[in-house]
Amino acid sequence: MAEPNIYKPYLMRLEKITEEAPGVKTFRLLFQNEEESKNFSFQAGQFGEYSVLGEGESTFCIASSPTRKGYLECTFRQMGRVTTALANREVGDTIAFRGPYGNTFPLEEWFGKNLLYIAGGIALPPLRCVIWNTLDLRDRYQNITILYGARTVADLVYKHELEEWEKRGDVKLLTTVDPGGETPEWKGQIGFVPAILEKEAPASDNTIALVCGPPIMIKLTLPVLKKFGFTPENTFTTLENRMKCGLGKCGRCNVGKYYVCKDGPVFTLAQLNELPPEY
Amino acid sequence: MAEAKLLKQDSWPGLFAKLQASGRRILAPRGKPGLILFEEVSSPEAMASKYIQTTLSAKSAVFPRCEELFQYRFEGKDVKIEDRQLDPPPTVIFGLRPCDASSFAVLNAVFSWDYQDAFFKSRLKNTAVIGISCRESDEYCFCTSVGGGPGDTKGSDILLTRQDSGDYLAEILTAKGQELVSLAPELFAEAPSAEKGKFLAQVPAHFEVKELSQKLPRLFDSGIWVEQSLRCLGCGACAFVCPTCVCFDIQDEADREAGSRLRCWDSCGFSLFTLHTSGHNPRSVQSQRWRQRLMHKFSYFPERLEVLGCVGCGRCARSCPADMNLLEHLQAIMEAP
Amino acid sequence: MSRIGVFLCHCGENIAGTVDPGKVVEAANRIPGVVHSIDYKYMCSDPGQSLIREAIKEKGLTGVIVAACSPRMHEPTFRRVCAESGLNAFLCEMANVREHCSWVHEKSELTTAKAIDLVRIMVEKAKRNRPLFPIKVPVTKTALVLGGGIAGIQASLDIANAGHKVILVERDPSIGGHMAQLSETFPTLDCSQCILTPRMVEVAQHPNITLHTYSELESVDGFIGNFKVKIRKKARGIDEKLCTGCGVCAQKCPLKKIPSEFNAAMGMRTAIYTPFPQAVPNKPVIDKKRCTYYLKGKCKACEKACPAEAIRFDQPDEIIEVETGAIVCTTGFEVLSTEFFPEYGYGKYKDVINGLQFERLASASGPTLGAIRRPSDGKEPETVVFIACAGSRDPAKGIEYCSKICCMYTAKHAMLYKHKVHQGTPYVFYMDIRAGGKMYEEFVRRAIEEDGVKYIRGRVSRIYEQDGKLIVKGADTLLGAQPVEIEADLVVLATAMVANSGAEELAKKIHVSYDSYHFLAEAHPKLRPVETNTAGIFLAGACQAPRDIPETVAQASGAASKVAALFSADELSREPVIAVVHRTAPPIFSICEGCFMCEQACPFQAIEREEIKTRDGKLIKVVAKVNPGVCQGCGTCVALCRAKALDLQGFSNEQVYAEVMAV
Amino acid sequence: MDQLRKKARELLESGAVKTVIGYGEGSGKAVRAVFIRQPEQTEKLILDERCRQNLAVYLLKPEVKNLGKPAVVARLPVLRSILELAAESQLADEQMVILGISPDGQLLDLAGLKAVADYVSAQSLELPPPEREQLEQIEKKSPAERWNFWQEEFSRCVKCYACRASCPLCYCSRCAVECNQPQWISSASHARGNLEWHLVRAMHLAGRCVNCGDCARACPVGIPLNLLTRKLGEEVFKDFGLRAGTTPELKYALATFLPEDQEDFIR
Repeated sequence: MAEPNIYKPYLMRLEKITEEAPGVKTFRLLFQNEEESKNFSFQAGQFGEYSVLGEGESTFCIASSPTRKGYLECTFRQMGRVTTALANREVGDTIAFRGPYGNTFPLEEWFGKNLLYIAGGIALPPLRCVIWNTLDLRDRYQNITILYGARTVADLVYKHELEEWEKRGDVKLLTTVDPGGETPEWKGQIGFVPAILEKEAPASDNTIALVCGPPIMIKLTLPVLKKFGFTPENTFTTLENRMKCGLGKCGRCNVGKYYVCKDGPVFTLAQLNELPPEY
Repeated sequence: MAEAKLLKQDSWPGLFAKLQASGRRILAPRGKPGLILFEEVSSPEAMASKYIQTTLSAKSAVFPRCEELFQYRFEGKDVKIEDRQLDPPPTVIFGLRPCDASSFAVLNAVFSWDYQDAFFKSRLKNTAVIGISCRESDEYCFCTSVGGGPGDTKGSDILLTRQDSGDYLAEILTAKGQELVSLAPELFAEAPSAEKGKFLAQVPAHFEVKELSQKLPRLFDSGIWVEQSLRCLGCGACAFVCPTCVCFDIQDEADREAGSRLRCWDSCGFSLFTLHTSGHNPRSVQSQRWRQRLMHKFSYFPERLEVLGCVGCGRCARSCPADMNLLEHLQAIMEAP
Repeated sequence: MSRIGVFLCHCGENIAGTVDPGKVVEAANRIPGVVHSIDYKYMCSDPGQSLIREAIKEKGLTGVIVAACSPRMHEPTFRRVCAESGLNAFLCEMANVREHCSWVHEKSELTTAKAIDLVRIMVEKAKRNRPLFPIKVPVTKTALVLGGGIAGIQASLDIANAGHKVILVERDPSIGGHMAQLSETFPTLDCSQCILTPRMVEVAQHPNITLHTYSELESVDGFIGNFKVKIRKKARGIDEKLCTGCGVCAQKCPLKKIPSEFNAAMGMRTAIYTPFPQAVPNKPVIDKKRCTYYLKGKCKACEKACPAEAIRFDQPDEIIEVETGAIVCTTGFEVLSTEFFPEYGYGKYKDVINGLQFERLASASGPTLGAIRRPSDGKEPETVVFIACAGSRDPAKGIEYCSKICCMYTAKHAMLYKHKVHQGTPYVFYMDIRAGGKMYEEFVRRAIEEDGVKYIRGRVSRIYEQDGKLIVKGADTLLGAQPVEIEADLVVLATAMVANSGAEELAKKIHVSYDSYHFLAEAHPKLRPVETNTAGIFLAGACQAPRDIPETVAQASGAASKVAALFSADELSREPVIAVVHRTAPPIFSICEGCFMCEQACPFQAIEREEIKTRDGKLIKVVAKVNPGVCQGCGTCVALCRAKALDLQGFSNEQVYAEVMAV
Repeated sequence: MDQLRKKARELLESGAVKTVIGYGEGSGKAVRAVFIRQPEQTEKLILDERCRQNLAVYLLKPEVKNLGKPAVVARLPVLRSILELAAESQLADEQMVILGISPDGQLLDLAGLKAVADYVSAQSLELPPPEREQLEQIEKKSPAERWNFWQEEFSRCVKCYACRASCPLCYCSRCAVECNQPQWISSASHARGNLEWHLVRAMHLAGRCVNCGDCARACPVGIPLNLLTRKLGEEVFKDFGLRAGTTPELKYALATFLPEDQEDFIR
């Protein structure tokens, strides 16, 4: 074959496992091949195909920031065959990775703007990448606000990082859990994300909103953003259609003429409004 | 480029022999009426003599229904990937209909619009097409409605058209075609100028495909999709016989020592095709999947990849267990408000 | 993230003699997921167990494989070791490298390789183990005892005396069963009724026992600890509360010639009757099939006579619903009908009777008040022929099995006859004498040696009447099959013990399996003799196989002790190796399609139906659900389920698949 | 046919059903399933020798269910499918009106599943001679020949699952081939994957198949799949005396143990 095999993955070494929440883990992966590691680069918002060879591939975003070199991180919930196999790996095991795929958040276009991150449950990982990226370039952005909610305290992911963001003076962090999901020690908010957002009454001037979460959360959050004057062009989210190839070929992730794996996963609300509702 | 020659029918065995002598394998229609498939043949006698269309297309010659992407071996905590060194045999597809011949361009659009699929491309590169024009058609054929025709030369390296005399008008269309001719130049005689059209089947055009492509996006929320797909059983027969359907699945098969990653045909008509692990399914009912199939071929493909995802071969309708007739449905869509 | 420890046991030379432990340990160490591997001479010993305990703690094991013997013996041992060390007991697996490997192969490389395979298979299973927790099922501390013979009486008393409630159901008008019909009992010759009736009274008076006589089991639902039972209390035709048991009604009943069941048709009874004077309860019933009033609409002699005005002709059957935690089935036996021996003339000649009829003749409470009189003319028989094995051990005409008690009761009959008719001559035709039991052989010898019973080894071919005598033709096989002919006045057939005619139906009602003779089947013939395959249902006595009284009583006490053990806790704890129906994400919720073939296939009735509804109560689908209290983890449903919606905890499809793939 | 149209019209006019699932003219010489919802459209209903598709498959389809209560045109195989589906708790009496059709094309008066069961029991369910002959021809082959025959047939399979989609009794929302924990059956259409798929499907239909033949008719590459399930159906009948689709009560031979069951397969 004259051309490289686009389906052939990189071999990664599982370096570190973090238990985030029940059934949710973060893997830190290192390239086994020095050369590949040097040549590899990605941008915030991109995703990859992770696999345990013999079990199949699964699609997740790259959850670490491109500013943190030398490794990749992904966060996943144990659900199906591949994620179960992944969850059973241990430090030192080989994980295969293909990527990076897809488009990216236009971070440079946002220089000088305020950023409002809104995430729910297991949908923080796609934003975590861009959050760290913008925090690592902190002086390029104005106010950064993070609103993150989960069903219960136990379901919150990246607990250590939440603490870290909490302590930083240059980020406003709001964490919330659904009513009934709190523990006696819980010091954050109690309530659903849209309600907390409403209470927070964010200013939309010169502000980009990034929303990731379960469909119901997004559905109820968008009207709140609209109410506070966020335009569809300034509201971003990521789509998570089922994928197999990630290369714009296999036909799974198509939404209208778009391939989520190529044209996404990052979309503005304005773009989404143009798409058939098949995501 | 095109150059017309004459190929006598009794030259076929000689041509086959030369092609094989050059190390090429020949795929040609074989079988009995109702079940004709492209298979490797060694002589023209083995070919099916009379067929309007083969049951399956020749798609698998360039896009096998199950292809190994690479192999791997487990060694403790390490895995060794053994990349696939694909060296596809030089192949001549003989007797392909013009509609099928034009389908390779559709597949190519998908496999090389962005990332380049080396598997497909190396196979395509090693494949030459000697097409045969259609003197007959049936009520399922609608190539002329989708920009093709019974004597259309697109996609063929050589296109043969049988004349009333029984000899074939050979249009040598590409460098690959020239190369084939050069293997047996003595078999290709000078052609008297002949009006090819009178030897071709009459396939009426039923609609204007550009108009269809423009109209489709407006019909996204139409009730027509539910109405048309009520009897659709949700099987993949249409997709799997289709020369341009390209959806696939990636699967691992391994034992404890080694395994391989496979790419297998799939169909957007299957209910689990787009199912998320969470249980959410963007196209959860058959009407949505039917809409996707048509939209993909007649709207999304032209808009995005500038090819039409249909060549009018009519196989989907012929093989459908529920008599889903694509042409009829497209006509209905053209008439829909 | 498995951290598996492999512990290879030498079992002395049993395993180490043919398998190379060093190689197995080394290979196990290389299996992905194994973090610790060690061998020891006796892993089940205290030091061996300590090795496991320490490794669990020090290496943080998530799974333990003990490569040793069959799990039958020591799985509980090693599971306990794990549990004590803080590892869920169900994360412990055994690889059977003894029975499956070292014992069945020669010492060779291949044997060691196989042992390694067996270990690897279990490692793959163990990697996919999930902690399981015993299932708690509440227990209704009431036992249902079916059948009021000696087994039912003994079981009821034992359970009641242990402090638990008992509901005793008896089909006949009185409890007592066959034992009440017997005269004296072998080998002590004490009076059957004398030892039985005090217990019958005790049952009647016990505060923990509710007695339903003249009642039958209607249906059983539910499961161990939680059975829901329906009992049909048949109409006696009298108000039991008012009836004083004075007996005037029976005296006044004009129908006097009804063969008495209690007396095995050797005596007569009336249409309204109490089966025998010591009946418990001492209340009559009206035989509706015979009573003139029921048949013809007039008579009512008893109603007129009853001083308590207790007769109720229009009384309906009553259905009683009770909840019980355990069921003891003690439904007893029947005597084989003798019609299949036409050559013996039973039914044709009045003086050919069966063993039970002889009991009534010999009984002091019987129709002859204990005098041996032949039925035809009431004369004292001078010669009596007893035929043992009349139907038993006869695959051709009777039943294949040995009825077990006939040798003994025949010896007893002959002895009783001799005691009552001193000048009489008892003959016994026998095949061979089976007298295994405490003082049994001595008893038979006493009959032969002290009482002069003439034992002839051989079979009787024919009996016919001639001049008022019964000519018994047979052969004496000890004398070279010499023909024997005896002129007898009375012939007693030691007929076989068979299962009740309704045993099959009963077995289906209580979901207990039965053998080809329709005797109810125990869970294990040796180790679980009073349990059945349905948890919470126990057996005792002759409903299971032919038994004599001591065995029956011992079994009844055994069953009662099982019930008492079951009732000793408020909840019962069961192994969590049960089937479960997978749930998936909405909108499917479950890949179970609700075909309910599993319901039909489940031998334990553990499959229930569950409705999946939307939040606003709209029915989405009906799917199968496994009742954890009933499921025995047999896996039949799992194998049957086409959609793979069912799985067996601890032996999941994934685990078994992984085991196969590990070979 | 006129009887049928008249009855369909009555049912729609009275509102007793919302749709009539029957046969109408299709493309070319084909017939197709039609879903008549207006009384005046009942003229589109046809009934002739070509009308063989097993319409019972549509009774479980969500989009068809959404149309409202159906009446379904049902020849013997469809009637049997309906009974089998009822036995497997997938259909209930009140969910549909059954327009039973006799072999000579007459409309049968079958009010309810009980009547259907009575009608079906009165029919000969023996294999017709041509079908029996087909089976016998396969059985005549030596095991090696038979193996080669099926290998050859299966080699064409492209895993389009038309056999599954056309079968009313393949109603699982997630088929065994789509269960991947573990992956019981390879979903690839290579030799092993095809063999696994067809054998497992045949076993899943053993004693449930009503022998309508739709799987074989649906197969785009002409694999005579119905021979497999037909054979297993005959085996089940031989050993257990039960035929699928004869009663709305669940009597599945392979889920039952009876002491009188033949056990000559254990020797």
